[in-house]
Amino acid sequence: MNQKLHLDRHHLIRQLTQMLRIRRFEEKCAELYAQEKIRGFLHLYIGEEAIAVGVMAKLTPEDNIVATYREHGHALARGLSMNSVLAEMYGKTNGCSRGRGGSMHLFDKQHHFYGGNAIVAGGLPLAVGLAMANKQQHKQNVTACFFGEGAVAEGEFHEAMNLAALWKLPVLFICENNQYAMGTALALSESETNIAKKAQSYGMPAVQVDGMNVVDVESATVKAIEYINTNTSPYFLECQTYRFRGHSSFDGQLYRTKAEVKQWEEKGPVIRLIKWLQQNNHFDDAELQRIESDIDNEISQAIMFAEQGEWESISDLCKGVYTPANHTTSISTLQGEQ
Amino acid sequence: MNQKLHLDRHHLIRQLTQMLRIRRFEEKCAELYAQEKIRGFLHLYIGEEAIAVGVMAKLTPEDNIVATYREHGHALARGLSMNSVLAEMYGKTNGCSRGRGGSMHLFDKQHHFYGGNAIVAGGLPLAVGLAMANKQQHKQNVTACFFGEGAVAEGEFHEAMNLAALWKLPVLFICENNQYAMGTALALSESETNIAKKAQSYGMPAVQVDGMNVVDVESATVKAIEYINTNTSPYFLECQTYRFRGHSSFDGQLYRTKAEVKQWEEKGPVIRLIKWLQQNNHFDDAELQRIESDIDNEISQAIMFAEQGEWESISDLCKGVYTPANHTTSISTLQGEQ
Amino acid sequence: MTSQTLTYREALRASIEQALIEDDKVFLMGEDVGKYGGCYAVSKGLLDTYGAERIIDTPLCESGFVGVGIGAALGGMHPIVEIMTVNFSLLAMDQIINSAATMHHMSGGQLNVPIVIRMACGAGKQLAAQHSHSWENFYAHVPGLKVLSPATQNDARHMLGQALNDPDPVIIFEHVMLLNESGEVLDKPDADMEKALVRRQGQDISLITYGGCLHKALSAAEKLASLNINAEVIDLRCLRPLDTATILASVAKTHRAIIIDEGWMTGSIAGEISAIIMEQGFWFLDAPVKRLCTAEVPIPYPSHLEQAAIPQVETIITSAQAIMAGEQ
Amino acid sequence: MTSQTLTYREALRASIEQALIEDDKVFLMGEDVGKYGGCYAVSKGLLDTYGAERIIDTPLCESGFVGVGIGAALGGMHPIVEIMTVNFSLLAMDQIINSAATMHHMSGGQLNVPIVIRMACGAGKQLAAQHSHSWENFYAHVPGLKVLSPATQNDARHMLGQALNDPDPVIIFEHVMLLNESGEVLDKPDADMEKALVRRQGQDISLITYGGCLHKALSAAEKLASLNINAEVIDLRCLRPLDTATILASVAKTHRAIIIDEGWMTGSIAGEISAIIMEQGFWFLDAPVKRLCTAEVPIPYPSHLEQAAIPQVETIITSAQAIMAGEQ
Ligand SMILES: Cc1ncc(C[n+]2csc(CCOP(=O)(O)OP(=O)(O)O)c2C)c(N)n1
Ligand SMILES: Cc1ncc(C[n+]2csc(CCOP(=O)(O)OP(=O)(O)O)c2C)c(N)n1
Ligand SMILES: [Mg+2]
Ligand SMILES: [Mg+2]
Repeated sequence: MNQKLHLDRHHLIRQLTQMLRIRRFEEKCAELYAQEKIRGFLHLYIGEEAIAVGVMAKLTPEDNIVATYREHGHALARGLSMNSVLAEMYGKTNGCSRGRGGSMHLFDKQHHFYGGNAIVAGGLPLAVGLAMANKQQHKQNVTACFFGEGAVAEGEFHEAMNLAALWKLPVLFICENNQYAMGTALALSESETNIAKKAQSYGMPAVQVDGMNVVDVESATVKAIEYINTNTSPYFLECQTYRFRGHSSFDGQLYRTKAEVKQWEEKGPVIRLIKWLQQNNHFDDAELQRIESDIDNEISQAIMFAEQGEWESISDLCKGVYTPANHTTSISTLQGEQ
Repeated sequence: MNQKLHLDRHHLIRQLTQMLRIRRFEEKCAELYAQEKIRGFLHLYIGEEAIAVGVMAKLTPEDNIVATYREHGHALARGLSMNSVLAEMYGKTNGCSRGRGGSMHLFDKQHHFYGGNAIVAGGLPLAVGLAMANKQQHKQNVTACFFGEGAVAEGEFHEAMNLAALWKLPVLFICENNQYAMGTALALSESETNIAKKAQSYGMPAVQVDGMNVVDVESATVKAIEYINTNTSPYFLECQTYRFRGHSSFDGQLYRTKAEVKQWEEKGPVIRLIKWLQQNNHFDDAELQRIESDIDNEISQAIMFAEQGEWESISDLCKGVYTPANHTTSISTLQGEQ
Repeated sequence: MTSQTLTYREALRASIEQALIEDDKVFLMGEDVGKYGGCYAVSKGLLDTYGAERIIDTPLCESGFVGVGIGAALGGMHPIVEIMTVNFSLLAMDQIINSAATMHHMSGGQLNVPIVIRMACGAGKQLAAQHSHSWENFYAHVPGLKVLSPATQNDARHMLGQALNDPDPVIIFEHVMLLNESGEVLDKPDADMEKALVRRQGQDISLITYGGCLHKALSAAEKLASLNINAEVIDLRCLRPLDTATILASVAKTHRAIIIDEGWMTGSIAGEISAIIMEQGFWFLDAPVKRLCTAEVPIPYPSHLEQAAIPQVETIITSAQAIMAGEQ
Repeated sequence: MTSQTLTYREALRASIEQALIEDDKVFLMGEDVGKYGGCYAVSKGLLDTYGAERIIDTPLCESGFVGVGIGAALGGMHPIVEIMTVNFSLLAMDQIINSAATMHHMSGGQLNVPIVIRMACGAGKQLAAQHSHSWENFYAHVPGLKVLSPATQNDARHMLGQALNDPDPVIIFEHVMLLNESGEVLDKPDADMEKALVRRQGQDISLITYGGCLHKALSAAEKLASLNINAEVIDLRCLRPLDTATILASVAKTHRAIIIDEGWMTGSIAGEISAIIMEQGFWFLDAPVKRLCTAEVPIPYPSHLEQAAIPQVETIITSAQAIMAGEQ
């Protein structure tokens, strides 16, 4: 494992806990979806947890995050409460977006979590703009922009990369290369399948990272942020990973073999870190049990919170289309309890 | 000068004649614009003639051309009659687009000249599609796509490059890098100013060519077409050139110095070829005079043709929005005499 | 005339398959139409039968592959281009409106663009504010385009073929809530693709609608019948050009109309039809024409809010009753 | 109240300059707004005074820089983003409609997007089918957006400031044929930006219009006066939200209306207004509301065809006369 970081046992266990929280939470979400508590699309991050957890560990509270429709893990890793995330997926007013957004549109202004974008590549220009705002206001913060490798073919990727590099804006681009865009393998969508190399063609430093290794992701993030802050310029991480589940709620997965999935599952970020801890850090089953049961409790709490949440009154249907006259961005008036 | 081609005197003089035709024609167009015979925008190609002339010399009648709003030169070099081009700029029914399009929308189906596109980068996906149609119909033809370096920043550039390379389509991309997009210098619009290098990032062969040297352009085109035909894959030419006139009808040219313009004018494609011929080919002034006076006559003819053209009747205003019921693409019914 | 029962999805697939069989210039291109089988499983299985040359999975680049389809059409092919949903079609709008719709005209009639663009549309699946909209009106506004909205299985089965026979660009909207619905499919289209149809005869009031709202209007009409209100239901079918004659003939008979449209009201197709009736049917009217459209809010995620936002059978019934009772 | 005479262009420039002076969170971003001075010279000179940090020349990438503007607004800035013309805005439509218009709602009211997007629009310069259109209706359709159409120099001078004071995304349409026109500019706006204004009082017929057609309606009204027809002219000013009250008050008085709109008729804003009058003003009407819009053709290049395609003073006059004469 990468040793560039001074990683104490405590920190590694914290990272494991974060990944497990996401894993168990989403496993439960799949059940809740089957029970029709959660509706719409459900894009699970299972298998990719190391990326969000590795990157978030190195962001400050003032840094911005832009993510996609596959963002439950990012929201939890960023510190949104499991309560507010699950309540959002229930569509209740105590959800992080007051229930208006659902699974694909998690937002939290206090956590600088700018969603939750369901247009592939749509978040990239927004991230570049957030970074521009920081630069113009002389705030030394990074804007972390997560997106899948499928977004690379979109024109908005090209336009955002060029603007970020041309204007030297503090953006950390994180491409979560899970090999497929829905059913389309990378080789069927890019003439050049080395995404980091594509990023370099904009004159931006870019590296490929083992996205199944939380420590590698974290150390790559350290370097990236260092570079961004010293050069106020963008930096690009291509994290190689894999989605263990289907693309969304319904997916026959005709486009890949069970064997391929199994192969990647064995490299899974959670199991891998557990093994490593067990070998090197006197990490015993009892401790793992404690972590798991804490997570179980947190999840049960979240379910109760979501179940107890209120439905928005139909009379308020058209509320929140425009900012209320008073102008104060109306978290108080519109956003639910956390 | 580049010797890779076996260029006989006859051919070089033909190329000079083509460039001069475009030059004199457009000089006249500027006058006619001042006289308000031509209206709308007028984007002159003056200074860039070597590119269209060099490339067109190597295309077959079955090859396709896609150009921009700066396409008078391409139309003439392709073989559209000066009559039909000028009549189009007058807006007369004997114009190549029946007067409906004007300067920015020259079309000629018989010449496989697909316009005349006034949306920057809008022509690139069309060219890729035309190439796809040829490949699917097993026609061994090239689709030549001309565009300015300003188009490179557009998402459609990125999408078209990737699709052409990914699907191995016979497209010849010709970037006319005249250093400016309206008033925006390349360095202000691209983080990577080597356009050929950008093209290579899609896994496509790309070279930089002296766009002020018609022989260089022609020999680069020979190589390109050879490659495209043997590999049925795209090829990219970045032709370095310069626009001697303003961007369009009105342009204060605050963004560049007179000295810079002068410098480039001295490298002009026409004057350069004339000098070279005079030095190497017993090319005397009398011969040049003959060429010039032939062109004068052609231009006078074209003006007469355009002046004598008819205006579309207002009662036919909404004609040509949909294809007439009979389905035969209605050149007979709608398009003017050539 | 043989008849069979198919789902809307099966009918769409059959129409694509027939086109592939009958015309070797036809191919299907779009995101995940091949290996994945289509995001809504419409093209499932076609890749195996027709191969990767004719069932083409594209990268994610709506503007790019729609533009490529337009270019291929200029080059003599007859592409069927699928944009997963209308929500993403905004990314391709420049190519559709500035290229496909203008080429024939700008070229003085020399060129034509025989492309068919299919896209899913509509709310009802709790997909929230970036995946649920009905923007048929954006395209119905544009000269040079034709816009179809098959609301029945038989139209789903035959309109694609009619669109492919048209030399100009045609956009077909497929409402996501119809895909699993079964119905009768004949071996002939109900009518010319540009014709509106009276789906139910009536003389008291005209319910004018299209796409995902047709079955709502029909079931409202059934309930109204039991209330002694005999509603006529018009299925527009083609949103550009509009079959004004059929609309006016109905209003001339009923003297009252409600237009039901899943688009947001402001600037909706419903507004256009109301304006047409104002201009050409004003003197027929015994009551102002009413519009039932989607509330002016981005579609919210929760089911109760989503359903509250879009037109419902109940509102059609109460509105019709109010109009018949002379309440405005 | 001081007054001066400015061209529409000068008024726009003054409004941008005032915003730059008063609020250091304001910046102007767009293609060629700096070194070139703006494609229509609106921002000429501003780069020298305010520098490249606040007058930002962008590469050609409409979706990219509009998205960047939206992100900057989310990040606390107040960007003025210029899209050269509405024709190119189709490339940015996804960012405007799927991001800017939805963010506030999707985030449950947490976020807002205080961006102003300016774009030129309209026909009259013989720029043909890819450079001449009026697509205000596309944006006026969308909840979450506000849409302004300054038709006078004073609105050109003050609407930008009003738009910047609004916490939500506002789109401003600047008609190209107005740029060189001079008129009176006051040191105050004529009214709230969302209010329609009666630009000429009359009791016989309401001429309802906006943007590039206002002066046509006014000169038609002048000529009509000499024919003893006293027309009232309504300048909508704000196309979303629409000031329905002002429209209805006028129709309640005149009982007749013509809507003049440079958009294509099908699905136009004119249609929306006709439908609103149908729904809320039907019983006021002595005659059907008429629409004068652009012919359903991509704008052709030749002047005589371009002018024949768009609304003209003459047609307004003859239409008003016909309506007054009771001819339909
Ligand atoms: C512009 C756009 N096109 C298509 C879609 C439909 N869609 C949703 S997710 C997805 C695949 C994206 O793949 P990738 O970017 O690799 O992210 P992943 O789902 O693998 O995390 C597609 C095609 C969309 N949401 N937006
Ligand atoms: C999508 C789009 N954006 C902006 C414009 C306005 N415009 C016309 S030409 C031009 C500059 C293009 O520069 P370049 O591509 O280098 O071609 P050149 O004019 O130098 O030949 C611009 C910005 C347009 N026509 N289309
Ligand atoms: Mg992926
Ligand atoms: Mg250029």
